[in-house]
Amino acid sequence: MSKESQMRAAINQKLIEMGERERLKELLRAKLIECGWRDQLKALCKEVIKEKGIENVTVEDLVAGVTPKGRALVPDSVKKELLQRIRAFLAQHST
Amino acid sequence: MSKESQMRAAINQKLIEMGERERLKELLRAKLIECGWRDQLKALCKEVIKEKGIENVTVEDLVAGVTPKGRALVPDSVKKELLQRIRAFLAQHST
Amino acid sequence: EEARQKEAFLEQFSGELCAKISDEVLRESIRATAEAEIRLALDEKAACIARCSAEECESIVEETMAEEVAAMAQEILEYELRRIHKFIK
Repeated sequence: MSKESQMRAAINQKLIEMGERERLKELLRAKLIECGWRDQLKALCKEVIKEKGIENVTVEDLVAGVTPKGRALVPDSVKKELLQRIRAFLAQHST
Repeated sequence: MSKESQMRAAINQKLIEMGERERLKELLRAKLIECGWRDQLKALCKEVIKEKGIENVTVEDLVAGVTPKGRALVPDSVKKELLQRIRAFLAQHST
Repeated sequence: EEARQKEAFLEQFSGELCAKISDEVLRESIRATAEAEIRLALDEKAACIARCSAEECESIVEETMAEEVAAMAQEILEYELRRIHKFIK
């Protein structure tokens, strides 16, 4: 395992152990609602269903169909805020 | 003040006044780089840091850890060249 | 005799000066190198933490988004199906 992989694993473990990873996910969910991402994605899902017909769409199809756009629609500002919070957490809990 | 002390003081003053002391130090610094001593020292430092972990090493620790090996690694040819240059200067200016 | 004494003195003085200058230069060089290597190691560690944090952030975004999309797709499909069944009835 490289030094970098070790550090990555250690960071991940610390975030999980202290419950911060779950808190970050909660924060992200809230931000995705707040910024309108959830509404945009819902509209996308409806569009796909309408286009293909409800009888021809499975959950998997729908997920595969909207995921790339969903990924692109996450605002940079939200990612930035999340990254800053991770950095602050690590700075506070570094050994 | 004994005659010898007077001579010492006079030579030391001349070495400084004529800039030769600083030139001798410069010469040694250049030789240490040229002969690879500096790179060896860097490698030694890296080894100690890797072994102990950067969070567990202070500059003082590192200096103490690498000094004996660092001193031993200076090639005799470099010391000899410095000595010869000192002798030549003294022969020329000790009258 | 005087010339011999002077020569002996110069020989001794040269050796002492050589040792003194070597000591000063080695001391300075070792400290400078140690300081530089510690700075470098600290910078490398900071850069590594920054990269790992960015990767962790990406992974959290990806994981959360995947969960959200899956839940949303399921919910919307179920809703639409219920709506159609109601309509047929």
